[in-house]
Amino acid sequence: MVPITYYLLLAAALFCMGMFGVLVRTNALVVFMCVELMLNAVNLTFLAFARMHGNSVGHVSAFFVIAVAAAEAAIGLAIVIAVFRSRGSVNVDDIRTMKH
Amino acid sequence: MNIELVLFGVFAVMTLLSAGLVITARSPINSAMALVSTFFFLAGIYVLLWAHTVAVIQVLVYAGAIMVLFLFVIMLLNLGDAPHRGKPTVTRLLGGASAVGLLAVLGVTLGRMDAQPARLDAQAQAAFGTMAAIGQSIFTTWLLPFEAVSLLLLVAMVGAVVVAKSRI
Amino acid sequence: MSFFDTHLLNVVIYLPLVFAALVLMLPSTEHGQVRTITFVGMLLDLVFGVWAYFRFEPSGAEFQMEFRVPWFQQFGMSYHLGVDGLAVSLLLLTVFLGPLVVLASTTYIQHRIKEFHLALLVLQTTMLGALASMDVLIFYIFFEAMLIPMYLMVGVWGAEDRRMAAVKFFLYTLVGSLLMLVAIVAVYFISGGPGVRSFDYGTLYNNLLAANQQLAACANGPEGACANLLPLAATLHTYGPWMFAAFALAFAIKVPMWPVHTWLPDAHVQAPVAGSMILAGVMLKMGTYGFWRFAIPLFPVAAHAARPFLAVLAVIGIVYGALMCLAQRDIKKLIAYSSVSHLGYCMLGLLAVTGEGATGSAYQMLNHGISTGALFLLFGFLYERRHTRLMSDYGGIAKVMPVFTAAFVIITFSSVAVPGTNGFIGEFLVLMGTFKSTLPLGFGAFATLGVILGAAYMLWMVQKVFFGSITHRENQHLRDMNLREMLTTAPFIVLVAVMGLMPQPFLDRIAPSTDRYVARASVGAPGATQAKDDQLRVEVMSLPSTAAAARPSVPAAPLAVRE
Amino acid sequence: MDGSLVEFFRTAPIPPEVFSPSLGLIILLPLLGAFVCGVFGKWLGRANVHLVACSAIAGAFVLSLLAFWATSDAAGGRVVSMVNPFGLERDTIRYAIAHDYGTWFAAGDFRVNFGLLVDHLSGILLLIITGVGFLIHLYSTSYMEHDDGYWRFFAYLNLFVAAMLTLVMADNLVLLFVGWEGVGMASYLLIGFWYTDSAKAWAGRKAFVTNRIGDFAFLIATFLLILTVGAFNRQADARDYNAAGSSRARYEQGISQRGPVTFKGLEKMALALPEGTGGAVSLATPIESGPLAGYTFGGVMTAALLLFLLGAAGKSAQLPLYVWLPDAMAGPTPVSALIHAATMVTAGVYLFCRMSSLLVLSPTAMATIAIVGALTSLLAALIAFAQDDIKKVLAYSTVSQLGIMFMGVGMGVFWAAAMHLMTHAFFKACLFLGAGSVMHGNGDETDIKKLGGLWKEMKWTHATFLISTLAITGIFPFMSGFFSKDAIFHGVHHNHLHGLEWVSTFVYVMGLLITASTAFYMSRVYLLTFTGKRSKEAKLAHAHESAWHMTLPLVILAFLAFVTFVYALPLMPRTGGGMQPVFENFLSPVLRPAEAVARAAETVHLDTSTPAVGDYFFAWLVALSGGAAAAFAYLKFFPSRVGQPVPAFARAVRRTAVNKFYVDELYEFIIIRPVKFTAFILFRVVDALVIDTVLVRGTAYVTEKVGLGLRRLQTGDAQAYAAIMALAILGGAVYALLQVLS
Repeated sequence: MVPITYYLLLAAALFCMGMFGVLVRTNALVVFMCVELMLNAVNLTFLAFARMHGNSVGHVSAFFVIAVAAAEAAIGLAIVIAVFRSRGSVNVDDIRTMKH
Repeated sequence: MNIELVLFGVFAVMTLLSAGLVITARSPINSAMALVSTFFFLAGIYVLLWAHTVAVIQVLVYAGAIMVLFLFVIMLLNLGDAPHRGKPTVTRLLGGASAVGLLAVLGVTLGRMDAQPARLDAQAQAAFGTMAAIGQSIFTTWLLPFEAVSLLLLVAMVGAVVVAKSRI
Repeated sequence: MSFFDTHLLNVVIYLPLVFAALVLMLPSTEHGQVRTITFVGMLLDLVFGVWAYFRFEPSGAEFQMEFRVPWFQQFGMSYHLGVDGLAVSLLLLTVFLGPLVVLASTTYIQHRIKEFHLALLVLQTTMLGALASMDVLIFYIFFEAMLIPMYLMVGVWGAEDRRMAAVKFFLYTLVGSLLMLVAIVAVYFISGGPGVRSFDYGTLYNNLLAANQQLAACANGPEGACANLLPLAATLHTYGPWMFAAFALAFAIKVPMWPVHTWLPDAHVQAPVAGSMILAGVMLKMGTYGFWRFAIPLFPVAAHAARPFLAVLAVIGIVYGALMCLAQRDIKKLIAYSSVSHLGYCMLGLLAVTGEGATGSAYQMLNHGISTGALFLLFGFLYERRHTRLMSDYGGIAKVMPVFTAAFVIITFSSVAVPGTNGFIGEFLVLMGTFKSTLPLGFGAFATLGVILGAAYMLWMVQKVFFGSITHRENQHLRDMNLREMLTTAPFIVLVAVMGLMPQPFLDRIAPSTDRYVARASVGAPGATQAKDDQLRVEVMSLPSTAAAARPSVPAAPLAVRE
Repeated sequence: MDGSLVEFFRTAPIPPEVFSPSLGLIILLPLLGAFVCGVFGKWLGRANVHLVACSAIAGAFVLSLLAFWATSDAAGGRVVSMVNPFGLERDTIRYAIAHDYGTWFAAGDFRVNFGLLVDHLSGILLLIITGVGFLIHLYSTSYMEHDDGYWRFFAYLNLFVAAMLTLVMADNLVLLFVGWEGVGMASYLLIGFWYTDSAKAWAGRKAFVTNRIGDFAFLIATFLLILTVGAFNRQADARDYNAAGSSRARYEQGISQRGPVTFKGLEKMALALPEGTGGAVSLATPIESGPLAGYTFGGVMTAALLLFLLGAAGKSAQLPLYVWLPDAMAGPTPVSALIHAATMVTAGVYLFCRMSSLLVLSPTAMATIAIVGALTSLLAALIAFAQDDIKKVLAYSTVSQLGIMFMGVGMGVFWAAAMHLMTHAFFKACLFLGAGSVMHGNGDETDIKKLGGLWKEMKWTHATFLISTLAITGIFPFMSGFFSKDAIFHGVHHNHLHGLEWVSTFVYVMGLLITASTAFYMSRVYLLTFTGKRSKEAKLAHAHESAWHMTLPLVILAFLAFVTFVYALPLMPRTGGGMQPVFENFLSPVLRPAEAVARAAETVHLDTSTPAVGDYFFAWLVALSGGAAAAFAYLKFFPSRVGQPVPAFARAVRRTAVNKFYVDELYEFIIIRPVKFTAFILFRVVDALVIDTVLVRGTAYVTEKVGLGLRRLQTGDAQAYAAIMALAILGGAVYALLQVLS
């Protein structure tokens, strides 16, 4: 029997790595992938708790999260393409037009 | 020292490794590939958590659909290696630090808790995490959110087309 | 129990709104019809207003012609109208100005005529509503709503830099009244527990009364008195001054007292004649009325503490305003500053907290409405002819406009309080009240200086504008007042004489509320002979029981949980 | 004379009780006239306006005559009398009729009534105002015949008369103040009558504002009296009320019904205040409660009276406020005659006679009044020496004469002051009208240097002017002026203010000086104007005598100026032996309380001796010397010196005098300029700069700048925002953790 704590620790680590990537990487695509990482960390937490309580609502949540992730990826990537069209770069440093 | 723990250890280590690769790889392609592997190992961990269905969906949707989408985009934009790793600005340092700090905090917190999986009787165990059980609750209890999500996906699809189109 | 026994005030208040609806239906090209309809509406309103004034029984209950129905009961509100002596007098003043304002604008306003008259009618309703509302929140709503039409009037139909003036006027007044809103809500919550508390003036006052009395005993009494205060009294002890400050600031800006008066000259200078008349005639009185009705009675102790300070401001206002007038070149500005001086008298009379002072102050409010309103009206006529406000552009026009000059001089005498005109009564009573009050004699003496300066600047202005030989060719062929203008001016002159020679009918209606005001204000004063509760307590009609049964007045959760 | 005639004169044609309710008509008639002339005058036309105006005044005169008659009614030995509302029932006011038209306004525990009172004092003034007023209206019909503003003129004139009558008949201070300001307003309108000449309009404004300074003091004094009455009511005890012939109940009833500032009520308080009464309240008693707490009754009384003095100085053109009167000559001459000589300017004297009983409570105040009067009188006389404008000379002589009246009032010779008021009204009106006639006949020439030799051409004017001059100077005795003035100086000489004995001597000496100088400058005016030969610079070669409208009033006034000396003769028996002047006896009902107070309070010693022949002779000599000096100077000295250079010091002196000792300039520099400057500075610095710019716009400015500053945070760097979010999360987590751990 693996203690749920391990899973949670794993999820935490995963989440923080994702976060790290989001905050540090400059390539918009990579940032997106890191976001996916974070989402997965959350999923993992859901499932861990589901297992912990022997209750499958966590699975449903995970399912929804995946669906939302799909939508998010679609839109996000579309935006990336649009941005790339207009600026020829996907570097977040170059995309800061929404300032004062 | 049972097999389950070993499997968990292997999967966990591999997950973390490939995740690390995701955030460190210079070229987006590598990151993407690393991410795929991360997903696979995670799917494994899901299985250890008796979440077969989700594991399957994970492989299908994520590794299958989403990542393919990513790869398409990357190739479409044919981005080579990032010429430079983003110069370490204050915000980046802060962000990284806070991520690490958060990890530490979470680590401490989780380290203090001892959570064990629920003990289930055989019949419940048999039903747990099966497609049937999940489908059951999705289509009864969570029907409305489910429909909402389907709508969301539709909207996302249309939106993606509209946003990404050069001209129709 | 006829319709008018219960609904007279409603009629007076909403009649202009009804006519506004009529005007709204007219095509905006039909100027004549728009004007006529508005005028008729105002006239009708005047009739009802006068009726209400005469229905008011000086010896009767404090608030009369009350009308109250449940409204938002879960917030402790109710739609509650009623007038006391002061309110009904100011109400009379308002309806009196109504038609004259319309007449005054017939040629002055040349564009967006329909909108202008709509604004006038709406403004009338809001002012009347503010005067007659017995529910603090409804008062506040009307009090704020007043700003909008006036803002438009200054900003759309004003003179050259009207926008600046309009914005200044709006923000200036808004600052104060928003603070007041906070204070209103606060006092509502401290005034009692769930179910008891209410926005109704009567309930609010009666709830605070006991605490105020105890607090007064504590503030002025021996050391021991402050022990074991009621919880409410304790709250008032801590927060009362702040709430009073919020109310006082709101009304002080409206009055306007020195040093928050600087919006007035700009607003007056830029406003069209109608705007100036209403602004001077009625809106400024909202400030003094607020002090009289809300700020001072609700927080007598804090008011008593702040009294010397406010009185000093009032005296400064009197002398300072007068001095300002001596430094003006712009006639409208001069009149505006003279308002600052006159309103200083009103405030001083209020703060004297003597029967004479308060009566004089109330009477001075009416006087100022008439004399200054008339001054703005008359100057409006002049401005229509010459389109300049500088004294130096006039001079010697008495030769070409004798009737106009006569009217203007008469009003001037009323404004400098020559005995026999209405101004004298008010000023005399205010000054005597100040001398009789517990304020040091110096206040009265300095305030009396205004008598000298008043004559100095008004006659100086008259001199510059009317006397001497004609210095500008443009002035040589000014035509004298026409019939319409005479008809507009006549009521003012008649009133000046009537109110100067037979003030008693007016004073009789003011007197009862004066006594009550003095009693309530002197709750906070140490030596003052404490009046009996039955004179202090505000007796108002309670909600119709049927409605009360229909909906239990226990507030709903969001407010109840706050305690 | 035989009894039936006496009986006739002692029986009023209309019994007092019947007449008194219609006292108000005396005021209403001129008011109505003013209204009609003012509103419809233009359409009525000249003749009708004259008719309306004159008949209004004539009617008022007739009514005044009836009222006056009623006040002396003693039909069947029963003297007319009324119950004093402030005294006990048995305490009655004799020789007076009154009527109360009810409340004017009442607030708190204060009230003012439309209460009219006519006693011998106000009766005399009624006759003067309406009588002289009528004559001057008549005169004006001819004098203003070429002016288009005639209807305004008569409206104003009627308005003035109405106000003046109100002033005189008022039975309380506030109503008196109505008249007080009313006459000021009317005089403002009349001085500025020819408003197209802005100098004249300025003169009007100057008069009004100067008067306002007085009114300011008057108001404060009134308030002080109100407070004093209140304090008196709180503190007085039965003995005080007894001494005043009243009782608490009656007194308070009187106050609640008639108001606190009724003259009769004040009189009662004055009677109760002296130490002699042995009551709880005396002049030295400190006031216990109220705003005046700590001050003594005597002190407050003195302060109030000094303030009244300032008020009276404003109205009656005394130091320091006399400056407006000379400029007031800008108005039409009849106005100068009526307002600025006969009636309005004497209001101050009337006020003090009215309040004589209060006045005698404060020697300080009395001394101040007397000295102010003396100084004013002398100063005005000196200025009059050098004036060449005939109206200016008369104006300054008016100021001087008023000063004499003030001396009389100040030293407690009220009857003489009142009498001088009357005689002065006659001869000074006559002089002014004469001057007007001269101007009328000489193309509005006012410079006496450019007149001369008129005695042939304007016989009537000359004769009447001569009589009046003699009357005012007293060069020829048996003229009203001589006697009234001498009565004042005699009283001044023999009355004593306790603690201030030196004053009487001082004032007396001043008085002699003034007599001499009056004689000098008046003779000068007369000689230069009427005698000698016609000056070269005269506008018209030959002056023409004025129409009968103008000469008739002159004759009547001259006649009155002559005969009224009879009143000064000691013909009436004094109560308690001896004889007393008719006028003193006549006013005694009014002044008795004052005497009583003076006796009880021992503040003033009122002498009742009558001048001996020697005194008269001395006074005559003094006057004569002045006249002789003038005659010598202007008939011999200067004519012989024509063309010779005048010594420098003489020129300097003359220049100073001509420029009225630069008093106007002084005021300009120490008062008017500073006030205007302060106003300007306040407006520019405090109002425009500090409040409006710094505070108001400053707030807006700061808000805007802060907003601009905060905008900088919006870098648009998504990662930065995310980093901040992350930090926040971290912070939250740490906090939660610490909470858990501790």
